[in-house]
Amino acid sequence: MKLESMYQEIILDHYRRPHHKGLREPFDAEVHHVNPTCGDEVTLRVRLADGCSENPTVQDVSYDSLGCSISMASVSVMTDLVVGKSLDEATRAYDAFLTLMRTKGDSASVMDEVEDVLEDAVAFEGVSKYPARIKCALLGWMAWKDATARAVTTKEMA
Amino acid sequence: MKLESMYQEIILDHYRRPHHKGLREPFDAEVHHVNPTCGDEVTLRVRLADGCSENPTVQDVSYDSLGCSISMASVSVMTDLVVGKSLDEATRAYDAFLTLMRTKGDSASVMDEVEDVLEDAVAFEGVSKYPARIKCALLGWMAWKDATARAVTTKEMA
Amino acid sequence: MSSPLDVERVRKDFPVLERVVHDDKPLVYLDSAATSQKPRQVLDAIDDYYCLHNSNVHRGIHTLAEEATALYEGARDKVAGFINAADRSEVVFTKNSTEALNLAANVIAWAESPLGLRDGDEVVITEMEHHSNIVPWQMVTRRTGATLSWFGITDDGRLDLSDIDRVITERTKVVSFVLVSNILGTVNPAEQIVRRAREVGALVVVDASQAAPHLPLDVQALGADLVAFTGHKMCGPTGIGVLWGRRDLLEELPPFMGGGEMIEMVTMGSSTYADLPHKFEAGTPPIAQAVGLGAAVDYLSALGMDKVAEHEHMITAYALDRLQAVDGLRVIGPRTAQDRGAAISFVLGDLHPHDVGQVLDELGIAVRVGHHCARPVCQRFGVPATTRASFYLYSTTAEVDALVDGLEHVKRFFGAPGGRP
Amino acid sequence: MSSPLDVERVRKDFPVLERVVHDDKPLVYLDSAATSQKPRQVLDAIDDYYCLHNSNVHRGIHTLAEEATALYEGARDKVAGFINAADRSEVVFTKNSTEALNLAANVIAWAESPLGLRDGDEVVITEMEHHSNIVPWQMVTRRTGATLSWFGITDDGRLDLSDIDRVITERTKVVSFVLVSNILGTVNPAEQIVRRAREVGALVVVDASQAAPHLPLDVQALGADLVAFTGHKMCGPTGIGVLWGRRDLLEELPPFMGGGEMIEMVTMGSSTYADLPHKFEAGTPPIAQAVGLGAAVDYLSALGMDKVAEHEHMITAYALDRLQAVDGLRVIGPRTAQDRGAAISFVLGDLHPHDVGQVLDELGIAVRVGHHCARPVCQRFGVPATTRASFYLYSTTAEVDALVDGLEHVKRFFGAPGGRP
Ligand SMILES: Cc1ncc(COP(=O)(O)O)c(C=O)c1O
Ligand SMILES: Cc1ncc(COP(=O)(O)O)c(C=O)c1O
Repeated sequence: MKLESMYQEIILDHYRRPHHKGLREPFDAEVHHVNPTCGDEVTLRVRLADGCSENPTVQDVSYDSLGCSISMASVSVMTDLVVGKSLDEATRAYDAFLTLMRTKGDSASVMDEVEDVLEDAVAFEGVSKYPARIKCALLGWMAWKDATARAVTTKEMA
Repeated sequence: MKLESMYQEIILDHYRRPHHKGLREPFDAEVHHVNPTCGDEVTLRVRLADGCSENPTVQDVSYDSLGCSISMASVSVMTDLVVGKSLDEATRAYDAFLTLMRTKGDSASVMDEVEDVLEDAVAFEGVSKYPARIKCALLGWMAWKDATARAVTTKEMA
Repeated sequence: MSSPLDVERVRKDFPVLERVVHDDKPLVYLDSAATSQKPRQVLDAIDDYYCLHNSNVHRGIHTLAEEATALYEGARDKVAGFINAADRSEVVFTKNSTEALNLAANVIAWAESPLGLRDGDEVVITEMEHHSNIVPWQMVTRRTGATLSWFGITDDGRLDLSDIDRVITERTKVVSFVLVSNILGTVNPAEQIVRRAREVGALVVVDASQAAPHLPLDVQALGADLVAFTGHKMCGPTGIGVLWGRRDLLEELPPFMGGGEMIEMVTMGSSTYADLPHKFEAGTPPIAQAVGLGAAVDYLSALGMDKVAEHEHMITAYALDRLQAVDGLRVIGPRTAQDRGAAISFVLGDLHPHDVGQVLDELGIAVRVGHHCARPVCQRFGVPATTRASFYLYSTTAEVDALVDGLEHVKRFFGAPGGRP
Repeated sequence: MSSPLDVERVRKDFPVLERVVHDDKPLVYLDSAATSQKPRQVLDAIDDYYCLHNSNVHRGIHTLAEEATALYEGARDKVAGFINAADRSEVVFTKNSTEALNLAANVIAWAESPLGLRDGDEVVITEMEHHSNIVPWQMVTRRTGATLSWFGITDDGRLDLSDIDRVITERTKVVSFVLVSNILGTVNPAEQIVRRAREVGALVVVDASQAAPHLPLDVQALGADLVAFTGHKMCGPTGIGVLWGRRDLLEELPPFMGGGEMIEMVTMGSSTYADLPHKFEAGTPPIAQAVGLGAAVDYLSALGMDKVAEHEHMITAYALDRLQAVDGLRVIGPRTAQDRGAAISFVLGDLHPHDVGQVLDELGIAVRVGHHCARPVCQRFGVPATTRASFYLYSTTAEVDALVDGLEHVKRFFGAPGGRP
């Protein structure tokens, strides 16, 4: 069944038992993103390591989300990939995920490039075949990107 | 040729040598009507007989017009039918002309009714087949009706 | 349960209903509230228009121009007849309901006193409006300084009119409401709202987008001032909508857009405007689309709108029964078929509608998921979105059965790992 | 004179060109500036859309909804490519040019400072605009207190730009002009106008309604801020138009109409708006019509817009020669084919164009008569109306010959009684 290429067991697991869920203190920036076409929502906080490193560690990402299995699982998988990583590494994961989502289901050519970086998140490969769901899969990542940009700015101002 | 049912010789004659043309004094009311779809224009003046008759005589109708053969001929024919007539008679001609224009080329049923009243104006029968030209044929009549209504009001106010 | 329509014959008129999706699944189209499918008769009218008569309208005297004008204006006559307008010039063609409602909101706002909206005036809408009947009023009230207020919704998905006299006040200039909700299915009590609006001298705008396709619509009996609906939901093409308005009101209102067709006389310094309905139809109108809508109206009239309504009522009652027997399913909206249209929103346990819709699609069942452009309703019922099945004249009870079976499959799919197919 | 197009083959694509009128007269369609005919390829795309994929766009996840969305957004890609837009989201679908121009005028007027129109600001247009690029600016300048001024026309039908620095001033906020006149045929010197507008920081709006169908159009090279055109004049269906805008400008401008599709988040109290291009596309868009326009753009691109332009230039030169040899005929507009489109207006002696057009129609020749929605041009040239023959990619020199013969017939028809046929 084609559908199972989207609803991989890994995705359903994250959906049923999301990681890093809940809003926590302290945080440097908080954003609220919505997917206007379907009403998915995520509130997401980012906490970067203190100090003035060019490449700080992503200390925590906490969130509260409402949405479909794809968007919920995606934000959960995302936190696994970025929390505890350096900002550069996390950004690499972000870029890789975007690349994967843009393949329209034809991911063979990029798999080599993204596989190592994305770990569990390669399970979202099948979602890229469903244009209407790509936004769901991206929601959490976009929120993270936005919150991180704000957190960096805040740190720089401080 | 079907076209000749519209461009009757009588119409072309009035077009080439219009009757009552030119703007004259005195007048009780003047109106300017246009056919917005094609730019036909007529400025038309009405003079009713003095006195407070319910049914005054149409003493003069003078006009200046710009337009196609149908609109120019129609206003010319119209003046022949209303100038010197009582307002009631003139209005009867107006009603008959409207009836004729509404037949969509199927005038047989109304011919008996309108023939005597309309004289030369029955030549416009063929125009009623051409929806876009009916407005041309009506332009002068509408202007006359409007100017007359104003003239009557003016007289009543006086 | 028997339908007054010969649905199998009706279905043959709709080419798309022969589609299969996902290789071999026959299409079960339960998304007519979003847009209806089109019968061959409508598609043929459009094709004939382009192949035989295509020309710009009104401004030409050549044969094609006269034919195109007659077809376009003929479509207006058909629509006027369909809604029982007193006068054909009360029918204004727009591109969709949304343009019709924006037109209404803007020209009312711009109008001279006493019509125009001013600081301190009030506009009343409802919490169950489609975004197209919310946002235009937000925009014009913001620009004019008027305030926007609204009726709430009861727990069973009806308008809460208990405080109607406090919501519609002497300062209310406009009351705009949806006749049939696209998300809840509710048919609203127009008479009561119109009566109160009349008492305070407010204009009444009705969004009939989900009414015109499904129920006999008589604008004179309705008693509103302006009524909007959209062609693509009533067997017509996309790109065409209708604003009906009372003639004397339309005459007083200023034009919305300026341009060709809508003028009487233009000089560089100023212009005067054409008579109704052209005053509100700037530019080359959606000619082929009006012709298509005319054919749609003929199609619906030939079936009989009372029969269409009866058929849908039957399907709705059947669907409500069967759906509410599904474990974990909660209908958002009236739970009986009384005063109710054929759009049924629901949530299934705590499954997100996206997931429900996706799995149904895999089975060939097309439902809509999301907020259905009525996000305040979702907020009111505390759900991020709903799944909506909506029926039309070609819908069958077998399709309802397929939906119910599909929902059981959905539950299994997302159930405990062991329960997955 | 040889055409770069295989016109006989092109003509076979257009079903309507097989029409006969008045019993047995083959149609000679010389009214493409009013609306073009449609090739079978476009009609098939529309029919396929309705028969296979019809669904509402964007908000659905079922198969048909995804297909319809892909087709609709695919049409946007095609149009973006056709006009060389830097970004697909700069292409906004409207219902026609007129909506595109009204949208432009209203959102510029409503915009926050420094964009918005205020008392004392100036808008500059030209005397050769179509009413659709005059009336919207009259309406918004009246509402905002801005003033409207314009460039005049020279005797040979060109824009009089001799006083360009006095017409476009430091107070000018918007300059809006037609790229190719629909009545005079003039192709205007965009570069010179854009340069001066840039000097004073004014926005530039271009009405490309008669350019997009006939010439290669590159919005980036043009250097304007907003460009409007209309589908039905470029082999596409009625009911669809385009507003192209620079991305950063469109982002700053407020929305025009409110409703479904154009929102990000709606609450009863207020709303936020979607990203480009959806912010400007309220309501169900003209989906099938966009698909049809996409097919039209494919059709034109396959022929090559440079070849289309060359063909029309050839026909125009031929027609100007032959027409100006007709005794008593006076061309209103440039008398040579240089910087000129394929619409030729003329008057014939003191015969009224209505009469000319009527007699030509009887011969099967479809020309347009009237003021062509550009009444100020008629006033400028002291004529109540003109007769206009306009050519397109399917026009032939034989059709020009038929027109010239027809005009001789017209003269005989209205000539001295003895001279009538
Ligand atoms: C130059 C020009 N501008 C604007 C328009 C308006 O186009 P539409 O009627 O499709 O809105 C036209 C055609 O009618 C035109 O020729
Ligand atoms: C109740 C209601 N109002 C308005 C609309 C808007 O119609 P359209 O999108 O055709 O403008 C719709 C449908 O989308 C609707 O269901």
